[in-house]
Amino acid sequence: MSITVRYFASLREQLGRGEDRLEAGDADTAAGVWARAVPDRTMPERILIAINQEYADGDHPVRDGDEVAFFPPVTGG
Amino acid sequence: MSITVRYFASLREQLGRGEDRLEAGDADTAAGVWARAVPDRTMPERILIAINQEYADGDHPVRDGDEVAFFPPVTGG
Amino acid sequence: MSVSLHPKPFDPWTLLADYQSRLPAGRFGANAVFVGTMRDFNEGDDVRAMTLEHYPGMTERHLEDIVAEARRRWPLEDCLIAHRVGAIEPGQPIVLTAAWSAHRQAAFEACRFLMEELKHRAPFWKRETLGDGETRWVARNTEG
Amino acid sequence: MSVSLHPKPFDPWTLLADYQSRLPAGRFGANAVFVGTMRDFNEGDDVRAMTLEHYPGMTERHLEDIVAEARRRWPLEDCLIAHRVGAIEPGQPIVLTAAWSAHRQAAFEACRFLMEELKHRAPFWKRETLGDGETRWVARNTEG
Repeated sequence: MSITVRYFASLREQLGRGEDRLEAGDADTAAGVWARAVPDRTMPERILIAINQEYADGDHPVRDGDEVAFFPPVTGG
Repeated sequence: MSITVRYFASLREQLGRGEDRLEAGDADTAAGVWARAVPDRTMPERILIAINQEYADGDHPVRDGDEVAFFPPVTGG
Repeated sequence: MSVSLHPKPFDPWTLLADYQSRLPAGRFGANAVFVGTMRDFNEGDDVRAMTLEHYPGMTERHLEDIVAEARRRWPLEDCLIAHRVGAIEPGQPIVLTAAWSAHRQAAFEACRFLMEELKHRAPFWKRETLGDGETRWVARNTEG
Repeated sequence: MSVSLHPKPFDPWTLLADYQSRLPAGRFGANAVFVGTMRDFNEGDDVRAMTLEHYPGMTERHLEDIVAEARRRWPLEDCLIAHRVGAIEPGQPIVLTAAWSAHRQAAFEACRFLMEELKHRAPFWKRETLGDGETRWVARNTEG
Protein backbone atom coordinates (compact mmCIF):
# COMPACT_ATOMS: atom_id res chain seq x y z
CA MET A 1 0.00 0.00 0.00
CA SER A 2 1.01 3.61 -0.37
CA ILE A 3 -0.45 7.13 -0.58
CA THR A 4 -1.70 8.48 -3.90
CA VAL A 5 -1.21 12.23 -4.30
CA ARG A 6 -3.21 14.05 -7.00
CA TYR A 7 -2.97 17.55 -8.46
CA PHE A 8 -5.55 19.38 -10.55
CA ALA A 9 -5.92 22.35 -12.89
CA SER A 10 -3.29 25.13 -12.71
CA LEU A 11 -1.44 23.26 -9.95
CA ARG A 12 -1.16 20.14 -12.13
CA GLU A 13 0.19 22.29 -14.97
CA GLN A 14 2.72 24.10 -12.73
CA LEU A 15 4.04 20.84 -11.28
CA GLY A 16 4.06 19.17 -14.68
CA ARG A 17 2.38 16.02 -13.30
CA GLY A 18 -1.08 14.92 -12.13
CA GLU A 19 -0.10 12.27 -9.63
CA ASP A 20 2.58 11.06 -7.23
CA ARG A 21 2.89 7.92 -5.16
CA LEU A 22 4.47 8.09 -1.70
CA GLU A 23 5.30 5.43 0.80
CA ALA A 24 3.05 5.83 3.83
CA GLY A 25 4.91 7.61 6.67
CA ASP A 26 4.29 7.50 10.42
CA ALA A 27 1.82 10.06 11.90
CA ASP A 28 1.50 11.82 8.56
CA THR A 29 -0.85 14.72 7.77
CA ALA A 30 -2.10 16.22 4.46
CA ALA A 31 0.40 19.08 4.82
CA GLY A 32 3.11 16.54 5.60
CA VAL A 33 2.25 14.68 2.39
CA TRP A 34 2.64 17.95 0.44
CA ALA A 35 6.03 18.59 2.04
CA ARG A 36 7.28 15.15 1.03
CA ALA A 37 5.71 15.15 -2.48
CA VAL A 38 6.61 18.73 -3.45
CA PRO A 39 9.69 19.49 -1.31
CA ASP A 40 10.79 22.44 -3.46
CA ARG A 41 7.58 24.48 -2.92
CA THR A 42 5.72 25.84 0.09
CA MET A 43 2.10 24.66 0.08
CA PRO A 44 0.04 27.57 -1.41
CA GLU A 45 -2.15 29.40 1.11
CA ARG A 46 -5.42 29.22 -0.78
CA ILE A 47 -5.01 25.57 -1.76
CA LEU A 48 -7.87 23.11 -1.26
CA ILE A 49 -7.22 19.61 0.05
CA ALA A 50 -9.32 16.46 -0.24
CA ILE A 51 -8.60 13.15 1.44
CA ASN A 52 -10.39 10.21 -0.18
CA GLN A 53 -12.51 12.75 -2.09
CA GLU A 54 -13.74 14.62 1.01
CA TYR A 55 -12.52 18.14 1.85
CA ALA A 56 -9.99 18.18 4.69
CA ASP A 57 -7.59 20.58 6.45
CA GLY A 58 -3.81 20.43 6.22
CA ASP A 59 -3.48 18.91 9.68
CA HIS A 60 -5.89 16.06 8.91
CA PRO A 61 -4.20 12.65 9.46
CA VAL A 62 -3.37 10.58 6.38
CA ARG A 63 -3.28 6.80 6.45
CA ASP A 64 -1.82 4.09 4.25
CA GLY A 65 -3.98 3.68 1.11
CA ASP A 66 -5.42 7.20 1.23
CA GLU A 67 -5.82 9.40 -1.83
CA VAL A 68 -4.75 12.98 -1.06
CA ALA A 69 -5.65 15.67 -3.61
CA PHE A 70 -4.44 19.27 -3.86
CA PHE A 71 -6.14 21.83 -6.07
CA PRO A 72 -6.74 25.58 -6.53
CA PRO A 73 -10.08 27.31 -5.69
CA VAL A 74 -12.90 25.78 -7.72
CA THR A 75 -14.46 27.69 -10.63
CA GLY A 76 -17.33 25.55 -11.91
CA GLY A 77 -20.91 26.46 -12.74
CA MET B 1 -70.25 58.94 -23.20
CA SER B 2 -70.73 57.20 -19.89
CA ILE B 3 -68.85 55.17 -17.29
CA THR B 4 -68.35 51.44 -17.80
CA VAL B 5 -68.29 49.45 -14.55
CA ARG B 6 -66.82 45.94 -14.59
CA TYR B 7 -66.86 43.11 -12.06
CA PHE B 8 -64.68 40.00 -12.02
CA ALA B 9 -64.47 36.54 -10.47
CA SER B 10 -66.45 35.87 -7.25
CA LEU B 11 -67.77 39.44 -7.26
CA ARG B 12 -69.14 39.03 -10.79
CA GLU B 13 -70.85 35.79 -9.70
CA GLN B 14 -72.31 37.33 -6.53
CA LEU B 15 -73.72 40.31 -8.44
CA GLY B 16 -74.93 38.11 -11.29
CA ARG B 17 -73.49 40.45 -13.92
CA GLY B 18 -70.10 41.41 -15.34
CA GLU B 19 -70.78 44.97 -16.38
CA ASP B 20 -72.87 48.08 -15.74
CA ARG B 21 -73.11 51.37 -17.55
CA LEU B 22 -73.61 54.58 -15.59
CA GLU B 23 -74.15 58.13 -16.69
CA ALA B 24 -71.14 60.19 -15.68
CA GLY B 25 -71.84 62.17 -12.50
CA ASP B 26 -70.22 65.39 -11.24
CA ALA B 27 -67.10 65.09 -9.07
CA ASP B 28 -67.41 61.33 -8.95
CA THR B 29 -64.92 58.89 -7.38
CA ALA B 30 -64.42 55.14 -7.74
CA ALA B 31 -66.20 54.55 -4.43
CA GLY B 32 -69.01 56.84 -5.61
CA VAL B 33 -69.33 54.75 -8.76
CA TRP B 34 -69.69 51.62 -6.59
CA ALA B 35 -72.37 53.30 -4.44
CA ARG B 36 -74.38 54.20 -7.53
CA ALA B 37 -73.86 50.88 -9.37
CA VAL B 38 -74.34 48.53 -6.41
CA PRO B 39 -76.56 50.57 -4.06
CA ASP B 40 -77.70 47.55 -2.02
CA ARG B 41 -74.17 46.54 -0.90
CA THR B 42 -71.39 48.25 0.99
CA MET B 43 -68.16 48.15 -1.00
CA PRO B 44 -66.12 45.20 0.37
CA GLU B 45 -63.06 46.19 2.40
CA ARG B 46 -60.49 44.04 0.58
CA ILE B 47 -61.77 44.91 -2.89
CA LEU B 48 -59.34 45.99 -5.60
CA ILE B 49 -60.19 48.85 -7.96
CA ALA B 50 -58.80 49.68 -11.40
CA ILE B 51 -59.58 52.81 -13.42
CA ASN B 52 -58.83 52.42 -17.11
CA GLN B 53 -56.93 49.24 -16.24
CA GLU B 54 -54.61 50.88 -13.69
CA TYR B 55 -54.94 50.21 -9.95
CA ALA B 56 -56.55 53.10 -8.06
CA ASP B 57 -57.94 53.94 -4.63
CA GLY B 58 -61.63 54.44 -3.83
CA ASP B 59 -61.24 58.23 -3.65
CA HIS B 60 -59.64 58.45 -7.10
CA PRO B 61 -61.66 60.76 -9.41
CA VAL B 62 -63.62 59.16 -12.25
CA ARG B 63 -64.35 60.99 -15.50
CA ASP B 64 -66.76 60.52 -18.36
CA GLY B 65 -65.66 57.62 -20.58
CA ASP B 66 -63.66 55.88 -17.83
CA GLU B 67 -63.74 52.13 -17.26
CA VAL B 68 -63.95 51.35 -13.53
CA ALA B 69 -63.33 47.74 -12.47
CA PHE B 70 -63.94 46.07 -9.09
CA PHE B 71 -62.51 42.68 -8.20
CA PRO B 72 -61.43 40.47 -5.28
CA PRO B 73 -57.77 39.84 -4.32
CA VAL B 74 -55.89 38.28 -7.24
CA THR B 75 -54.86 34.62 -7.18
CA GLY B 76 -52.86 33.97 -10.34
CA GLY B 77 -49.53 32.26 -10.85
CA MET C 1 -43.24 39.39 -27.22
CA SER C 2 -42.05 38.85 -23.69
CA VAL C 3 -45.60 38.43 -22.27
CA SER C 4 -48.18 35.91 -23.48
CA LEU C 5 -51.51 34.46 -22.31
CA HIS C 6 -52.38 30.90 -23.31
CA PRO C 7 -55.95 29.61 -23.55
CA LYS C 8 -54.52 26.16 -24.44
CA PRO C 9 -51.82 24.10 -22.63
CA PHE C 10 -48.28 25.30 -23.30
CA ASP C 11 -45.00 23.46 -22.93
CA PRO C 12 -42.63 25.66 -20.90
CA TRP C 13 -39.48 23.99 -22.22
CA THR C 14 -40.45 24.43 -25.87
CA LEU C 15 -41.40 28.03 -25.17
CA LEU C 16 -38.03 28.67 -23.50
CA ALA C 17 -36.06 26.96 -26.25
CA ASP C 18 -37.87 28.97 -28.96
CA TYR C 19 -37.57 32.25 -27.12
CA GLN C 20 -33.93 31.77 -26.23
CA SER C 21 -32.97 30.85 -29.79
CA ARG C 22 -33.66 34.48 -30.69
CA LEU C 23 -31.35 35.87 -27.97
CA PRO C 24 -27.68 36.48 -28.81
CA ALA C 25 -25.81 33.35 -27.66
CA GLY C 26 -22.74 34.09 -25.55
CA ARG C 27 -24.25 37.24 -24.07
CA PHE C 28 -26.49 36.13 -21.22
CA GLY C 29 -24.54 33.58 -19.11
CA ALA C 30 -27.32 33.19 -16.54
CA ASN C 31 -30.94 32.16 -17.00
CA ALA C 32 -33.32 31.66 -14.07
CA VAL C 33 -36.73 30.12 -14.68
CA PHE C 34 -39.82 29.39 -12.63
CA VAL C 35 -42.67 27.13 -13.71
CA GLY C 36 -45.86 26.89 -11.67
CA THR C 37 -47.88 23.76 -12.35
CA MET C 38 -51.42 22.97 -11.26
CA ARG C 39 -51.39 20.66 -8.26
CA ASP C 40 -54.07 18.07 -7.57
CA PHE C 41 -54.45 19.35 -4.00
CA ASN C 42 -54.89 22.72 -2.25
CA GLU C 43 -55.69 23.70 1.34
CA GLY C 44 -56.02 20.00 2.20
CA ASP C 45 -58.57 19.15 -0.52
CA ASP C 46 -58.35 17.20 -3.77
CA VAL C 47 -58.68 19.51 -6.75
CA ARG C 48 -60.00 18.03 -10.01
CA ALA C 49 -59.98 21.06 -12.31
CA MET C 50 -59.46 24.80 -12.31
CA THR C 51 -60.63 27.81 -14.29
CA LEU C 52 -58.45 30.90 -14.55
CA GLU C 53 -60.30 34.15 -15.12
CA HIS C 54 -58.43 37.29 -16.13
CA TYR C 55 -59.11 40.90 -17.13
CA PRO C 56 -58.38 41.05 -20.87
CA GLY C 57 -56.28 44.11 -21.60
CA MET C 58 -55.36 44.96 -18.03
CA THR C 59 -53.73 41.59 -17.38
CA GLU C 60 -51.38 41.84 -20.38
CA ARG C 61 -50.63 45.47 -19.61
CA HIS C 62 -49.86 44.71 -15.99
CA LEU C 63 -47.52 41.84 -16.91
CA GLU C 64 -45.71 44.17 -19.34
CA ASP C 65 -45.32 46.68 -16.50
CA ILE C 66 -43.83 44.01 -14.24
CA VAL C 67 -41.31 43.09 -16.95
CA ALA C 68 -40.42 46.77 -17.46
CA GLU C 69 -39.92 47.22 -13.72
CA ALA C 70 -37.63 44.16 -13.53
CA ARG C 71 -35.56 45.54 -16.40
CA ARG C 72 -35.20 48.85 -14.55
CA ARG C 73 -34.07 47.13 -11.35
CA TRP C 74 -31.60 44.55 -12.73
CA PRO C 75 -29.17 44.43 -15.67
CA LEU C 76 -31.14 41.92 -17.79
CA GLU C 77 -30.76 40.72 -21.35
CA ASP C 78 -34.40 39.67 -21.50
CA CYS C 79 -37.47 38.49 -19.57
CA LEU C 80 -40.35 36.16 -20.35
CA ILE C 81 -43.77 35.68 -18.74
CA ALA C 82 -46.32 33.13 -20.00
CA HIS C 83 -49.61 32.43 -18.19
CA ARG C 84 -52.52 30.07 -18.82
CA VAL C 85 -56.11 31.32 -18.86
CA GLY C 86 -59.37 29.34 -19.00
CA ALA C 87 -59.89 25.69 -18.05
CA ILE C 88 -56.85 23.89 -16.61
CA GLU C 89 -56.22 20.33 -15.43
CA PRO C 90 -53.85 19.08 -12.72
CA GLY C 91 -50.29 18.61 -13.94
CA GLN C 92 -50.57 21.36 -16.58
CA PRO C 93 -48.30 24.41 -16.36
CA ILE C 94 -50.02 27.61 -15.18
CA VAL C 95 -47.21 30.12 -15.29
CA LEU C 96 -43.66 30.55 -16.55
CA THR C 97 -41.33 33.39 -15.59
CA ALA C 98 -37.76 33.66 -16.88
CA ALA C 99 -34.92 36.18 -16.74
CA TRP C 100 -31.66 36.23 -18.71
CA SER C 101 -28.63 38.19 -17.53
CA ALA C 102 -24.85 38.19 -17.69
CA HIS C 103 -24.85 37.45 -13.95
CA ARG C 104 -26.66 34.84 -11.91
CA GLN C 105 -27.66 37.09 -9.00
CA ALA C 106 -29.61 39.40 -11.34
CA ALA C 107 -31.23 36.42 -13.10
CA PHE C 108 -32.28 34.73 -9.83
CA GLU C 109 -33.61 37.90 -8.23
CA ALA C 110 -35.44 39.15 -11.32
CA CYS C 111 -37.10 35.78 -11.97
CA ARG C 112 -38.38 35.64 -8.41
CA PHE C 113 -39.49 39.27 -8.56
CA LEU C 114 -41.50 38.61 -11.74
CA MET C 115 -43.23 35.71 -10.01
CA GLU C 116 -43.96 37.51 -6.72
CA GLU C 117 -45.25 40.64 -8.46
CA LEU C 118 -47.44 38.54 -10.72
CA LYS C 119 -48.86 36.65 -7.73
CA HIS C 120 -49.59 39.82 -5.77
CA ARG C 121 -50.78 42.21 -8.46
CA ALA C 122 -51.65 40.67 -11.84
CA PRO C 123 -55.43 40.33 -12.35
CA PHE C 124 -56.00 36.56 -12.44
CA TRP C 125 -58.51 34.61 -10.37
CA LYS C 126 -58.65 30.86 -9.78
CA ARG C 127 -61.82 28.87 -9.35
CA GLU C 128 -61.26 25.29 -8.26
CA THR C 129 -63.47 22.26 -8.88
CA LEU C 130 -63.01 19.89 -5.95
CA GLY C 131 -63.15 16.07 -5.93
CA ASP C 132 -66.84 16.11 -4.99
CA GLY C 133 -67.73 18.44 -7.89
CA GLU C 134 -68.14 21.53 -5.69
CA THR C 135 -66.52 24.72 -7.00
CA ARG C 136 -64.86 27.47 -4.97
CA TRP C 137 -62.92 30.64 -5.67
CA VAL C 138 -59.40 30.59 -4.25
CA ALA C 139 -59.51 33.33 -1.60
CA ARG C 140 -55.83 34.21 -1.45
CA ASN C 141 -52.43 33.11 -2.62
CA THR C 142 -49.96 31.54 -0.24
CA GLU C 143 -46.92 33.60 0.69
CA GLY C 144 -43.83 32.57 -1.14
CA MET D 1 -30.09 9.93 -11.43
CA SER D 2 -30.34 13.49 -10.17
CA VAL D 3 -26.66 14.31 -10.93
CA SER D 4 -24.96 13.97 -14.31
CA LEU D 5 -21.74 15.10 -16.00
CA HIS D 6 -21.80 15.72 -19.75
CA PRO D 7 -18.67 15.49 -21.94
CA LYS D 8 -20.86 16.53 -24.91
CA PRO D 9 -23.27 19.51 -25.25
CA PHE D 10 -26.62 18.97 -23.51
CA ASP D 11 -29.95 20.68 -24.10
CA PRO D 12 -31.26 21.86 -20.71
CA TRP D 13 -34.91 21.99 -21.86
CA THR D 14 -34.88 18.43 -23.21
CA LEU D 15 -33.18 17.24 -20.05
CA LEU D 16 -35.82 18.97 -17.89
CA ALA D 17 -38.73 17.68 -19.98
CA ASP D 18 -37.41 14.10 -19.82
CA TYR D 19 -36.65 14.24 -16.12
CA GLN D 20 -39.94 15.86 -15.18
CA SER D 21 -41.96 13.33 -17.19
CA ARG D 22 -40.94 10.76 -14.57
CA LEU D 23 -42.16 12.87 -11.62
CA PRO D 24 -45.76 12.49 -10.43
CA ALA D 25 -47.77 15.23 -12.22
CA GLY D 26 -49.97 17.27 -9.88
CA ARG D 27 -47.61 16.85 -6.93
CA PHE D 28 -44.92 19.49 -7.36
CA GLY D 29 -46.62 22.81 -8.18
CA ALA D 30 -43.37 24.77 -8.23
CA ASN D 31 -40.21 24.24 -10.29
CA ALA D 32 -37.26 26.62 -10.18
CA VAL D 33 -34.45 26.22 -12.70
CA PHE D 34 -31.09 27.83 -13.34
CA VAL D 35 -29.06 27.44 -16.52
CA GLY D 36 -25.52 28.80 -16.77
CA THR D 37 -24.31 29.30 -20.32
CA MET D 38 -20.80 30.02 -21.52
CA ARG D 39 -20.41 33.72 -22.32
CA ASP D 40 -18.11 35.05 -25.02
CA PHE D 41 -16.58 37.53 -22.55
CA ASN D 42 -15.12 37.44 -19.02
CA GLU D 43 -13.24 39.99 -16.93
CA GLY D 44 -13.32 42.38 -19.89
CA ASP D 45 -11.77 39.96 -22.42
CA ASP D 46 -13.18 38.06 -25.38
CA VAL D 47 -13.29 34.34 -24.67
CA ARG D 48 -13.15 31.96 -27.63
CA ALA D 49 -13.30 28.56 -25.92
CA MET D 50 -13.13 26.94 -22.51
CA THR D 51 -12.05 23.63 -21.00
CA LEU D 52 -13.66 22.36 -17.83
CA GLU D 53 -11.51 20.06 -15.72
CA HIS D 54 -13.04 18.04 -12.89
CA TYR D 55 -12.05 15.41 -10.32
CA PRO D 56 -13.73 12.21 -11.51
CA GLY D 57 -15.43 10.53 -8.57
CA MET D 58 -15.16 13.41 -6.12
CA THR D 59 -17.12 15.78 -8.37
CA GLU D 60 -20.11 13.45 -8.75
CA ARG D 61 -20.00 12.57 -5.05
CA HIS D 62 -19.88 16.20 -4.05
CA LEU D 63 -22.84 17.13 -6.28
CA GLU D 64 -24.82 14.24 -4.75
CA ASP D 65 -23.99 15.62 -1.30
CA ILE D 66 -25.26 19.08 -2.31
CA VAL D 67 -28.54 17.55 -3.53
CA ALA D 68 -28.90 15.58 -0.29
CA GLU D 69 -28.28 18.72 1.78
CA ALA D 70 -30.93 20.67 -0.20
CA ARG D 71 -33.43 17.87 0.39
CA ARG D 72 -32.71 18.03 4.12
CA ARG D 73 -33.20 21.81 4.23
CA TRP D 74 -36.35 22.19 2.09
CA PRO D 75 -39.46 20.08 1.43
CA LEU D 76 -38.60 19.05 -2.15
CA GLU D 77 -40.13 16.56 -4.54
CA ASP D 78 -36.90 16.30 -6.49
CA CYS D 79 -33.65 18.02 -7.58
CA LEU D 80 -31.52 17.91 -10.69
CA ILE D 81 -27.93 18.96 -11.39
CA ALA D 82 -26.28 18.61 -14.81
CA HIS D 83 -22.78 19.95 -15.58
CA ARG D 84 -20.59 19.99 -18.68
CA VAL D 85 -16.98 18.78 -18.59
CA GLY D 86 -14.28 19.02 -21.24
CA ALA D 87 -14.13 21.43 -24.19
CA ILE D 88 -16.93 24.04 -24.35
CA GLU D 89 -17.81 26.78 -26.83
CA PRO D 90 -19.53 30.13 -26.17
CA GLY D 91 -23.33 29.86 -26.12
CA GLN D 92 -23.29 26.27 -24.85
CA PRO D 93 -24.88 25.43 -21.47
CA ILE D 94 -22.38 24.72 -18.68
CA VAL D 95 -24.66 23.93 -15.77
CA LEU D 96 -28.31 23.24 -14.95
CA THR D 97 -29.78 23.16 -11.45
CA ALA D 98 -33.47 22.52 -10.78
CA ALA D 99 -35.70 21.96 -7.75
CA TRP D 100 -39.32 20.77 -7.63
CA SER D 101 -41.54 21.41 -4.63
CA ALA D 102 -45.18 21.90 -3.67
CA HIS D 103 -44.28 25.51 -2.79
CA ARG D 104 -42.45 28.16 -4.73
CA GLN D 105 -40.35 29.52 -1.87
CA ALA D 106 -38.75 26.09 -1.32
CA ALA D 107 -38.18 25.64 -5.07
CA PHE D 108 -36.58 29.09 -5.51
CA GLU D 109 -34.36 28.82 -2.44
CA ALA D 110 -33.25 25.25 -3.10
CA CYS D 111 -32.42 25.95 -6.76
CA ARG D 112 -30.26 28.90 -5.78
CA PHE D 113 -28.64 26.93 -2.96
CA LEU D 114 -27.70 24.11 -5.38
CA MET D 115 -26.09 26.66 -7.68
CA GLU D 116 -24.21 28.60 -4.97
CA GLU D 117 -22.92 25.43 -3.30
CA LEU D 118 -21.81 24.04 -6.64
CA LYS D 119 -19.97 27.30 -7.45
CA HIS D 120 -18.21 27.43 -4.10
CA ARG D 121 -17.40 23.79 -3.42
CA ALA D 122 -17.76 21.41 -6.36
CA PRO D 123 -14.38 20.47 -7.88
CA PHE D 124 -14.47 22.01 -11.36
CA TRP D 125 -11.86 24.30 -12.91
CA LYS D 126 -12.21 26.50 -15.98
CA ARG D 127 -9.43 27.25 -18.41
CA GLU D 128 -10.26 29.95 -20.94
CA THR D 129 -8.84 30.44 -24.43
CA LEU D 130 -8.89 34.16 -25.19
CA GLY D 131 -9.39 35.89 -28.53
CA ASP D 132 -5.63 36.07 -29.14
CA GLY D 133 -5.20 32.32 -28.50
CA GLU D 134 -3.67 32.77 -25.04
CA THR D 135 -5.03 30.43 -22.35
CA ARG D 136 -5.60 31.22 -18.67
CA TRP D 137 -7.09 29.47 -15.66
CA VAL D 138 -10.05 31.32 -14.18
CA ALA D 139 -8.76 32.36 -10.74
CA ARG D 140 -12.07 32.72 -8.93
CA ASN D 141 -15.82 32.76 -9.44
CA THR D 142 -17.77 35.99 -9.20
CA GLU D 143 -20.04 36.39 -6.19
CA GLY D 144 -23.64 35.81 -6.98
